[in-house]
Amino acid sequence: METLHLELPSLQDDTLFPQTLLHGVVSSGNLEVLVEPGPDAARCVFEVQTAAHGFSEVWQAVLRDFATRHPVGGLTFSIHDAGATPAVVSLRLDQAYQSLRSS
Amino acid sequence: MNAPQPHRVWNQEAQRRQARLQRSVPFARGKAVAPADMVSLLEALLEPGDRVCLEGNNQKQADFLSESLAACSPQRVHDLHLVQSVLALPSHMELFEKGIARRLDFSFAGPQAHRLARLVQSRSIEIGAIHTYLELFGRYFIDLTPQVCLIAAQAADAEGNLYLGPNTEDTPVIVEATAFKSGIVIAQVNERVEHLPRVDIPAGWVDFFVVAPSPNHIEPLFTRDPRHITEIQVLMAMMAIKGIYAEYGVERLNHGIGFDTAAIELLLPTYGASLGLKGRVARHWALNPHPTLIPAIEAGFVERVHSFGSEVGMEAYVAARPDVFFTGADGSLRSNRAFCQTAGLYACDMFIGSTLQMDLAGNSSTATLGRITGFGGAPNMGSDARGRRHASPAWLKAGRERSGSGTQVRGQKLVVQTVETWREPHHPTFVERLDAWQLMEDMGMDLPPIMIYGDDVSHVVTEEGIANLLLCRSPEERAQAIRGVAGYTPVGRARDQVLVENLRDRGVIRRPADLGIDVRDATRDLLAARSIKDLVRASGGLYQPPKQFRNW
Amino acid sequence: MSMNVNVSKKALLDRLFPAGHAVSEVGQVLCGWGQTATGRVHVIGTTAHAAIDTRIALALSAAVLRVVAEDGNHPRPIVFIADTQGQALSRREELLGLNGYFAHLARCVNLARNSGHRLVTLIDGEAVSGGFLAFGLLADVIVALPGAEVRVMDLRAMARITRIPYERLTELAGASPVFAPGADNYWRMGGIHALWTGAEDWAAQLQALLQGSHEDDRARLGAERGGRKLAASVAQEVLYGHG
Amino acid sequence: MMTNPPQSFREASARLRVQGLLDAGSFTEWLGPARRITSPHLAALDAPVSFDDGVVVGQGLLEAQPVVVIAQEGLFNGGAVGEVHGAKICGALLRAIEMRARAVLLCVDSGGVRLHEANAGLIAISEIMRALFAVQAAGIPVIALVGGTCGAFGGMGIVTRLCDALLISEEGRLGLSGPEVIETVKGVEEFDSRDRALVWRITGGKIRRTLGEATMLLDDDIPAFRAAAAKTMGDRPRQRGLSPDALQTLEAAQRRLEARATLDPGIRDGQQVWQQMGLGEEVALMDPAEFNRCLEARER
Repeated sequence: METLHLELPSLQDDTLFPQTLLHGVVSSGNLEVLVEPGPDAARCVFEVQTAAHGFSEVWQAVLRDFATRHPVGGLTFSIHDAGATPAVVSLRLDQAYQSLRSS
Repeated sequence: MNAPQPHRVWNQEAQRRQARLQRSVPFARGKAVAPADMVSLLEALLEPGDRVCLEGNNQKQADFLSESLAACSPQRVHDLHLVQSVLALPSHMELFEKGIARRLDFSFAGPQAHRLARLVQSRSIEIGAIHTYLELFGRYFIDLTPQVCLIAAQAADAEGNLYLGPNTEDTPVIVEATAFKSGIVIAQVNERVEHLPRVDIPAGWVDFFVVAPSPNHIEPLFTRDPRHITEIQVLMAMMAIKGIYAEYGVERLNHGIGFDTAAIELLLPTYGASLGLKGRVARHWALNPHPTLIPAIEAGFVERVHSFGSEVGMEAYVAARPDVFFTGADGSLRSNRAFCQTAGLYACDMFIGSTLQMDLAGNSSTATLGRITGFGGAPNMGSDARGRRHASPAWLKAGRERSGSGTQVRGQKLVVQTVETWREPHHPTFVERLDAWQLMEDMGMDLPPIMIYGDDVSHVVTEEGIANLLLCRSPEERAQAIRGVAGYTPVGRARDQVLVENLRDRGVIRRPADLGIDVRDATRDLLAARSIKDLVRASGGLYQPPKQFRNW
Repeated sequence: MSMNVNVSKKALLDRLFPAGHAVSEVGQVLCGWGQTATGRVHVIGTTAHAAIDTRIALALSAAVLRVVAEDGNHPRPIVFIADTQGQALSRREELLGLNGYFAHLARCVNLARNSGHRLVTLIDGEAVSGGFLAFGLLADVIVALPGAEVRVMDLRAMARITRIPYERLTELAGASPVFAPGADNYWRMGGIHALWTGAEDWAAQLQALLQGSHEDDRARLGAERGGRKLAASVAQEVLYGHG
Repeated sequence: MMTNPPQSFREASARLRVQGLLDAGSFTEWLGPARRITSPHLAALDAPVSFDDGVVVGQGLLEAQPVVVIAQEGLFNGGAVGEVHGAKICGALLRAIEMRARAVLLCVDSGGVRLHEANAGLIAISEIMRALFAVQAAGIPVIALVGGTCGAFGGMGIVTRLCDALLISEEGRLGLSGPEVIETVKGVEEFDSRDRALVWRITGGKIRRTLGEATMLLDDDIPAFRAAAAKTMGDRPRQRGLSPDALQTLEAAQRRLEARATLDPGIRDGQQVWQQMGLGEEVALMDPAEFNRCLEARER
C-alpha cells in the first residue's frame, strides 16, 4: 500500500454541519472515503491509502481539483483505495460532498 | 483485327473443378458426405496452394470442417492460402502450425490474436493483408476468389438446398464468389431435414454437405449483462444522448459492442424519453439483435434493425417482432454481414463505439503488444463515407460544422468514440503514441493497425466531457480538444489550461454542466434494465438468455 | 468391547479409557461409551479424515439426540473425537443444503450443552473448516492430540487465491498465528484449550476436563496467549457500548 | 417514463441496506468507521483495509421496535469474516440480549472465512454461533436477510441456517461450499461454476425457498425486505426460557432432514426437485409473489 498526506486550501461552507460520514466501499476499482471535521477551517486534509503504486501526482491533481470545486475547508477526507480510476475517485468525493450537504 | 488464338483453352477453371469432383466421388453419396469421410474428401479434392475460405465470423463457425481440414495429411494438403473473415478456433491456428496452410488474408483474430502474433514472429505464416470485412468481401470478387469454401448452415435437404437460420452472416457472399467462379462449396449443417423452412442457398450452388457430429459453435458475443454497467458509463451515456443524439437528431445509426453503448441503449427509454427524443432519434439501426436494445424497442424508440448476424437467445423475440427486424417467411431472422456493413458505411449517420487507446490526432486502436487482433467491421462503420451523396439533417449539420465558414459541398458522418479516460490504473486510454506503432515494428507491418482514423472522428466522449473535433480548425486545436477531455491521464494533465477554456467557450469542449447534466443524476437507477432478468421481463419472456447469463 | 473401530482410533480409545470402552464404527462415525474413574462418558466422533456429508452429519446429530434423550436428568459428559478433512464437496450435497445439516448438528450439540452435558473435543487426525465448525469447535473445551492438523486451507492454496506469494506467506506465518495451519496456532488464538503430548497420561488429563464452565472463553484465552489480541476487546467494546 | 425503480438490495452497500431497513434516522452505529478498528492482519499482508472491517453493527428501530442490525459488506473481501469483523458481530449479538432487543436483523453477505486471517475467522464464526444461541435462548428472534452479491456461504451459510427466519431474494444464494471450490476439486462435470443458471438452481433463493429453508422469497427491493422483516418479527415471537431447541423440536427436525436426504439419489439439480413437484419451466420466470403463492398452495 502507498500512503499520501495532503493539505490544501479550500473555502469553508458554514452551512455544512461538521459530522462523520462514510461513503463508498473498498473493492476492486473502488474506494471508501471517511469525512470528518478537520483541524483548520481554511484547509482540507486528505489521508490516502492506495493499492495502486506510483500515482502520487495524479492523486494530487484529483484532490486539488476537488478542493477547488467545492468549499470543503475544515474537513478531513480519509481514503482507502483499491485501485479506483481518477474518474471514480472524483465521483465518490463529489458524492460524499453532496451527502454532507443533504444531511 | 486479331484472330482468336487457336490453342487457348477458355474453361480451364471449369475443367479443374470437374477433376476435383471426379476425385471426390469415392467419398460422397451424391452431395452427402459422412463425417468420417470428410478428411478423405478434402485430401482428394484440395490441391497445394489452393485459396480456401473457412467460414467463421465472431459468431457462427464451420468448426467441424475446420477440424477436418486440420486433420488432413500435410503431405497431401499443404501451402493453402486462407482467405477468411476471422481466425477464432484453435484448429485455424493448427493449419499453419502443421504447414497445411501458409498464407493468410483475413479481417479479425480476436481469440487467437496472441498465437497469431507468435506465428508471424516465427515466420510460420505469411500475412497478405489485414482487412475490414467489406474490403475482404470485395476482394473475394477481384483477386482473392476462393477455389474451395467450407461453410456452416443450419440445415440441408436431400438435394443439398441450405437453410442458414438466423445467423446468415457471411455465407451468401462467400458462396456467391466461390460457386460462380468454378469453385467447390462444402457445407457443414446441424441437421438434415425433409423440408427446409426456406431456401437460403440453392442446391445448384452447393457441391457437398455433411451433417456435423455436433451443432456449429456460436458465441453469445453481443450480450452485455446490465449488472456490470457503472455510474460513469451512465454519465457518459447521458452526455452522448443529450450532446450528440439530440443535438444532431441522429435517426440512423450503428453501435459498437461494449458496456458504454449498452448503457446508451438502456438509457434511451428512460433518460432519452424524458428529453422528448422518442421518434426523433435512434429510429433505424444497423445492429445485431443486442439484448440491451429490447427496452428501447418495446418503448417504441426503435423502428427498424438490420443485422450482421444474430445473437443467441434472441430468436423467439426477433421472430415476434417482424416489424422491427428483417425476417424470412418462416419467421426467423435474416441477417447478412455484407449488406449490413454496407448499410453501416453508407446509410447510417452515426457510428459510436469504444476503444482501448487514442492519440492526440484522434487515431484509435485496440491493438496491444504481442497480439494481432485485426479490424473486423468497425472501420467500415467508423469512417466517413466520402462516396455518400444523399443528405440527412444529421449528416448536413456535421458537414457544416466541419466546413466552418468555407463552402459546404458535402456532409459528414458522425464518428463518435466513447471512452473512459483510464481503463484501470496504469492503463490510460489517452496516449502520446499508440502501442500500434510498436506492434507495427515488431510484426514488420506496412502500417500501424489503427482501427478508426483520427480524421474520421467527429466527437470524443469521456467522463470529463465531449470534444467536438469537427469544430477544430488546426491539428493543435484538435490535440488540445482531446487533452481537454482526457482527464487526469498524462495526456490530459499536459493540457494548456487557457486554450482548453477557450475551446470550452466556443463549444468545442462541453462539460456535463455545460450540457445541463447534473453528475449526481447519473445513477444506475436510470437504466431501463439493471439485470438480464429485467431484459427477459421487458421482452415478455421471449428473450431466452444463454445459461451463463442467467441466475434462474 | 469396541467393534469394527479402525486401528488408530482403537489405540486412542484404549489409552483414554483403560478401564474399558464400547464404541462402534459405522461409515466413519464413532458412537459408544468409555469408562472413566468417575463413570461412563459418551463417545461420538468421526474417523479416517471423514469428509462430512449429510449422511455423517445426520448420524452425528442422531447420536447426540439419543444421548440427550437417554440421559434425561442425569447428563453425562460427551467426548467428541474430531477427525475430518472438512465438508463433502458435491453438487447434490449442496442441493440438499449441507449447511443446514451442519446447522442442525450444531443445534443438537448446543442442546446437549443446555441439557447439562459437559462437551470435550479431542482432535485426532485432521480438523478442517466446515466439518470442524459443525460440532468439534462447539465444545466447552477443545484439545489437540499430537500430530493433529488444524486448518482452513493450506498455504499453497491460499497463495493461489489471495495472490500473495507462497514464500511471503511462509515467512509471515512464522511471525503470526492468524492464517497458517497448525494446532499450536489455534492454541495461541484461544481456539484450542490444550495441546497434549504423547508422553502424558491422557486418561487422567481427560478426567480433569470432565467438569468445568460452559462459558465461551476462547476470545479471552486468545488475548491472554497473545494470538488474538482484538477479538475480546472489540466484542466487549461493542457489547458495553463505548463505541 | 418508468415507474419508480426498485431500491435494489443487491446493489446497495451494507450501510445503505441498514438505512433502508430501519425507521428513518433511527440507526446508531457501534464502533463506527471513525474509530478506525481495521484489520491488522490485512495490513500485514499489504492488502487494503476498511474503516469498518466490512461489517456495520448497531441499533435502531423497525416499525418503532428496538432491533439490533448487523450487515456484512459483500464487496469488501467477499464479506469474509476476520478477527475484528467477527468480534463486531459477536458483540452486537450479545448486546441484543443486554438491551432486550425485539429482534436481530442479520444481513449475511459473505463467502465465509477471510483467508488472510483464516484461523481467527474460523474461531470467530464458532463464537458467532454460540452468541446466536444465547440470543435465541433470551427469547430474541434472529432474522437472516440474504440478497447480496456474495450470498451466504461457508461458515456464514451455517450461521444463516441457525437463524429463526430467512428472508431471501431470488438473486440471493445460500450454501456451504462455493461452486468454484467444488469445480476446482471435483471437476467441471461435478459442478460447472460458469453455468450461472445451474448455480442458482442449486443455491439460489427459489430452490432454498422450495426446500423450506427460506421463510419468504422476496423481490430484490430494500422496502420489500423491510416489510418482510417487520412481519416476521411480529409473526414469530420467541418466548424467553422456552427453548426452540427442546429435544422434541430437534428430533422432528432430524426426521425432516433424514427424509430430505433420502431424495432420489439421481437428483442433482433444482429443476429435478421442481419436476417432482409437478412444476416445469414456468418456475424460472415466476416473480417472487407468484412463486410464494404457488408453494404455499402446495404446502397446504
